[in-house]
Amino acid sequence: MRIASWAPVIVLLLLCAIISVINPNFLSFGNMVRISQSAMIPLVLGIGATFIIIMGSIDLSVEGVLTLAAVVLSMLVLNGENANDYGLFAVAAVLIVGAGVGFINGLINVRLKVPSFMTTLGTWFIGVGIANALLGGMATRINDPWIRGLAIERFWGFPWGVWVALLCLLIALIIQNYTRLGRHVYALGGGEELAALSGISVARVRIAAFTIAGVFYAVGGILAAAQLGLGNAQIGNGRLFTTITAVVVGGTSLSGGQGSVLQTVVGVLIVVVLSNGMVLMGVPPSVQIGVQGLMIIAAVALSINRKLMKIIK
Amino acid sequence: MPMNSSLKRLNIDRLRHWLPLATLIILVTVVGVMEPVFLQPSTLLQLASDTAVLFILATGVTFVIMLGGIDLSLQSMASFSSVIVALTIAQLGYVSFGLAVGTGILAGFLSGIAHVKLKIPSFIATLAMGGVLFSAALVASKERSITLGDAERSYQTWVTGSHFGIPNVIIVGLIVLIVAHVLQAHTRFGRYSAAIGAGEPAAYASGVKVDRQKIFAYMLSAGFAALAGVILAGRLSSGSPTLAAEMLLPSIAAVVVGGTAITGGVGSIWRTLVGSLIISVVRIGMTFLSVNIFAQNIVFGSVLVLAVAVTIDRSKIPIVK
Amino acid sequence: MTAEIPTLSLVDVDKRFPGVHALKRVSINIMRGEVVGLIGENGAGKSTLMKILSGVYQPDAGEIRIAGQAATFDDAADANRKGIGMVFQEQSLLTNMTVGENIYLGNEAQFTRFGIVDWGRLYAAAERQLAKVQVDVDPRARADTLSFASRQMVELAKALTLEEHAGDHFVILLDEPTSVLERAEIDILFERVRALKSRASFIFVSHRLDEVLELADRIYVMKDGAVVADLNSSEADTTKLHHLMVGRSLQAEYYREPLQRPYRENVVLETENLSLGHAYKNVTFQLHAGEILGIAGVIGSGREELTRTLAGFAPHDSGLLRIDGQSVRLTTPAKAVDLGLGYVPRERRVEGLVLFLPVAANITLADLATFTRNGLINSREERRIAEGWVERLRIKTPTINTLCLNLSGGNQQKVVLAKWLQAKARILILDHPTRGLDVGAKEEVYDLARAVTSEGLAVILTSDTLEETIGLSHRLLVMRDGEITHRTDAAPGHKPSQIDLIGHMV
Amino acid sequence: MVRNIELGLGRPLKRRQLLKGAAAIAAVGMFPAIISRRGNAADMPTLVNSIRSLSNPYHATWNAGGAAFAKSVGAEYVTLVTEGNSEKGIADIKAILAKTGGNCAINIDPNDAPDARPIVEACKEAGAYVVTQWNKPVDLHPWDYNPNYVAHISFSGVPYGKAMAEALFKSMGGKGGIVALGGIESNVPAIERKAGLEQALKENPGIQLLDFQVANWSDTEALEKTNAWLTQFGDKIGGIWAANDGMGLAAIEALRADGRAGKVPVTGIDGIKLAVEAIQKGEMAGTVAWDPFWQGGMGLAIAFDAKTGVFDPAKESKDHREFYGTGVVITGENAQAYYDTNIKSEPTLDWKDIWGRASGQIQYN
Repeated sequence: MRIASWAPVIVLLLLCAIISVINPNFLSFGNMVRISQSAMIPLVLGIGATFIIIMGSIDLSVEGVLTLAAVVLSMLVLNGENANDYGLFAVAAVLIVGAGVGFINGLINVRLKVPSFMTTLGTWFIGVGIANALLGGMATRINDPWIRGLAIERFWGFPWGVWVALLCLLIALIIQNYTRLGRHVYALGGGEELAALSGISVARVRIAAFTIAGVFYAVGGILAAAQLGLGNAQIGNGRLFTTITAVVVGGTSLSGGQGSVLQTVVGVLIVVVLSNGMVLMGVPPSVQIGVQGLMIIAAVALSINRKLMKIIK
Repeated sequence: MPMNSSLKRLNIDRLRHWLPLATLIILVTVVGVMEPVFLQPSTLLQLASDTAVLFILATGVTFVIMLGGIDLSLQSMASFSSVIVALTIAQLGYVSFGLAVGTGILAGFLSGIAHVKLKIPSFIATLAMGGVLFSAALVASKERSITLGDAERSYQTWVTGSHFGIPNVIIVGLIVLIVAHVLQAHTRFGRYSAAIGAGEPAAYASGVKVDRQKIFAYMLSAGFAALAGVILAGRLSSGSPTLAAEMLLPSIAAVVVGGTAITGGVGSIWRTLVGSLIISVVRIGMTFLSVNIFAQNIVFGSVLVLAVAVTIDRSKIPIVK
Repeated sequence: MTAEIPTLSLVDVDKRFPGVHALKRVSINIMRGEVVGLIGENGAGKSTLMKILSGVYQPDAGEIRIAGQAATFDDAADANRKGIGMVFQEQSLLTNMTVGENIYLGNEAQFTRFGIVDWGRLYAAAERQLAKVQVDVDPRARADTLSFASRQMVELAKALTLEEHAGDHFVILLDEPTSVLERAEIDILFERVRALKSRASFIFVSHRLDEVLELADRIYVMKDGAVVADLNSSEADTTKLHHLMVGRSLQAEYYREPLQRPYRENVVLETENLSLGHAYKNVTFQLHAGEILGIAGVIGSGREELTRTLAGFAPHDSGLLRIDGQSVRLTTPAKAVDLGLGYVPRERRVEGLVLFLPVAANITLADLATFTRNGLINSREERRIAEGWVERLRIKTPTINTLCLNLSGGNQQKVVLAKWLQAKARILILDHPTRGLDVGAKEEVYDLARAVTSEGLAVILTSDTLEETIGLSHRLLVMRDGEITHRTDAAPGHKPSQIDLIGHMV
Repeated sequence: MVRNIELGLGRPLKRRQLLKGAAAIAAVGMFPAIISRRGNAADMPTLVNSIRSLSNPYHATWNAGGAAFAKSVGAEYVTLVTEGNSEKGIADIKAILAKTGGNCAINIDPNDAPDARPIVEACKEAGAYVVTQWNKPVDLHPWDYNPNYVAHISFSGVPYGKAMAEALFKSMGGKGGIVALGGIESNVPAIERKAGLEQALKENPGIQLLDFQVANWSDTEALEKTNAWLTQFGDKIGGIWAANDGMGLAAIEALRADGRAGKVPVTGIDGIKLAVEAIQKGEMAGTVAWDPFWQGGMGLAIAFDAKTGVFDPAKESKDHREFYGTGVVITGENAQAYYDTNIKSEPTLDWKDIWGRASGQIQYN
């Protein structure tokens, strides 16, 4: 890693230092656990989005897939509404649903040649719409002990969900660094025409990347459902912008070709620590979002490697 | 022989140019055939006036999208602007509208500076600016919506009244259309924007003051968003920090559905007008056709994707990202 | 020819596009271990032929044969699998990836077990490939840290990976590989190609006839979609090739030397000890109205950065720069343009033109203020002006509303020049102005350069070939390691020789 | 050769076009399926419920109430959702007015207080009858728009916010520290409920408010805020007051992950099913049921009766034009009974008893 890409890490450490000076509780083990709990879902979502953003595309379907996944999960595992109890099969089904939506995103993007921005905006609406229609607006309580255990049961002091997120991170790192697909995602971001001339099937890589992202969002949906103990159609609200902000704050460039899953980890931590810290520091609620905006500008301004970016869009 | 083929290409180009409008007309016809009330002049006028705010927001962000950027602060800007109007109209009268739009232009200037000088991607810079504006609106309004009395509402007849049976808000929308069209198609700024969006290095090397054009685009975007907020304040006779909630994505979708490339360089205000109307027709059309409420989001999403598949001019977009 | 079966042959290949008969029953053969040159003006059908060979297009009629067997290429990847590799003119490496990744891009499968790429093996293999072309580059280095010359070698190494799976019969297409290289680097490339003839056959496409003669064993000349000649290099010379390509003789006054008028007295631009970081230092020269001042030097000599400084991209940090006697510092291109400088960049398609804007908008881009009244662009006036330039510079375009994307390189370059002439630039910076242009288009650029200088414009020129720099310039500066090492006059009839200058360059 | 499906362009014949066509055909085929059946009663007014969205249990129950009433009178029933977008909400109402020519009865929960005025004005112009609930500007009164603006129904947030706070304090034993989660800041109910909490705090000096945070009615935000509090205040948190059930339930989940669910009492407001269940399980100390089923059905019933001439709004007293409905405070004591009558089975209401739950004219200060 080059020195410049350490800048976000320095920003993160600085942020932690400031918060812990104001409220020393920040550094307690309990708070570390809570930050990890808050970070696990954005992390999984951010990992998925990182693949898409490295390709130079954008994925707005985060909330749609997550919501659909959470709702489908809540209806298939042991729950308070119907007699289903499919356990792990339900989890597999949810992952397939995520993959399916991602696959459709990719297909529309490369076959109908609709820019990813609009494709995924469309599937966002569609995903939430289907989730809504499935539940008819109600919330379904999840009673499956395995799913609930993700949020409640702990291993080495951290909830299982955090370990699941770390497993996702590991898988993403392997995909990114040790598979052809992962490298071809970079190739598409670096120059799609050149990649095609090198014999890479651009369409296949795009579709695969969107599919993988969909699976990660579905994992996010499972974790969200586990955390809240229910599935409802609002469970995804507000998660999209957090996700993309985290990816960009980590230093992945929206124009593609640059960035990595590891950088997204740092970005997610910056965003999560910032919002956690704001409560700990006692920032008044009505100005929190404004302060957060300013802090993110500062974080990005400090951590962006301007030499790598000739054109900022 | 080559002339012949280029003539053909010209015709195809011209055809492509009309695709967004054709899409709109088809949609209106479909709804109209199934529910003839939809085609009554009063309904269509209603549709047009209900599209005005969306159109004005979309117009502003068109300038930024043309450059290849994005403005995510516009709904917070519009809400903040409604709060400014509501708070000051009693003392300042008509000046309050200017104050609101002026604040918008200032906010746009600041986003532009953050984007251009600090080199922060516009996605993040404007998202953050949106947060700041939302906080400002919450603090200024003391976190509640402010209703305007009759005396204050009398300043707003230019929004709420009508002339010769045409609601004023449509006239305001038309003025915005003309001003924005002139800016975009007949001024140096408009030309430079297109050049920057289509090929920033070449524009820069040709002596275009890229930074200045960008900042100006963000000022226009936020300025139009503030104007939309002023109009909303008139239509709803109040100001509230959440008055323009959930209008951001429809506005951007309107721009793209009209066929403007989200990557910049290609587009026009006319396309944005058509795009805004498409969004309105689809939405209101679903109500007219009694589309099942649970299916509405699904239909809306599908129509958006299909509309873009039809309207977007791929000949001018090198790679679809 | 021999009775040997060609490694690759095209038999009566025909290709039509709407309105254009691009290839007319073209037949060519490439023998094993042979370097075949392919020349022709832009539009002669070379690039269509190359695209058919690399699987991008499919022929309408005719056949491709590999070692005598009929073959079809579904796409670039398929052609690659069947033994066709390509080296492109510039920058076809992905700069955000490592050298090793680039070499095996699209072919990682061999290093993959259970879906996991074994990087150790891949980089080891990449190292072996790099050794074949004898270039000393770390396969783990990112491509953007390499010089252009090294990148070209990496491309060659990448093309050579073919022999791992294509067996005995494989062909490498070299598409203008020398256009971004300096002479010394070209020599290295040629040496490698010759050394590799035992393993591969090559098709070498170039506008530089002397290089084709130097490298190729046999040369195909194309004109209007057909092969008009097939001759051994030993029986050809540049004059003959030129004649075959263009259909008329090469003029003795290729660089329009008789049109070289003495420059004027008045100095329009001068520098005094101009320096910028490690790029160049103590550069002092004067540029007169009507003068073409050529700057020669290899990569790293500082001439590229000096050019960028004058164009406003890289402001100097010490010394003096005067334009019309006024001391200035060019912090942005906009400032340079205001002072009457016009930059014709080497990356025409990136910095020269907004490809996705029409011809007219590009011509007027730097001078919109002139016909803006009350803030509004007078579009009738704009059209009139654009049409004027199209006519005056004989820009071949269907209409002034055609996107520049659809113009040929030569016509694109004329649009760039029209832009600066319209902006009344008084000093033109021609940064490799004929890169990628065919002979005819080059001549038109030379004509234009002579015409504008005789009207009093001053020109600073850096060029792809030393020959061109010498031929066009009134005076020459030679740079080495950031400093001017030699100055010489280049009046018509008293032009310095290349050898004279090279001594000061390296 | 597969390649023979080619135009002169050298590209495979627009597979994209084919796909596009196929997608369009599929969309058209879907059309009849998603369009609701039309009722055949020609002069019967259309019944319209306009709510924020159908993605939360509260409004979904509201919608069920509306459907139940519509079925009881055999009228066509339409649901509109604002999706949080005021302009969309208003435009939809106007579309329905245009479509029905004003022959409709509308029951609406405006997205934001300001929306009520243009909606009421449009209804008056079209001749439709409208009832608003929860949000409206304070100077907009039904009697100024006789007869079309039939009534405005609200629930005073102050007493119920206070009641919940008191239920919470009681289960804490009257002393200790609490944290509180508020709704969207500009929302009238959010403001009133917070005011109720503050009154209760003033009367109970033993209770200390450690922090008040806004979670915008969002489960996720409530979870995050509660998490941060658990760090900041740790064991000092003796109870959590939430301005609605969704946020309260999310706070319980944060407690559960910390192993403290059921030990720290939480209160909500709204009376959704999951909250009642949580009270039964002892994880929640209380909630207030507005009975959205009643709101969705009775609001329509009032508008419908006015439209069909059962009563003349202009002749009703002000405490029938702008009135507080009655909420049911649910705590551990009555949770089971409430569950049995209201949740287990669809409640049966007497749609004729339109004023049965009117409990006084709304007071503005």
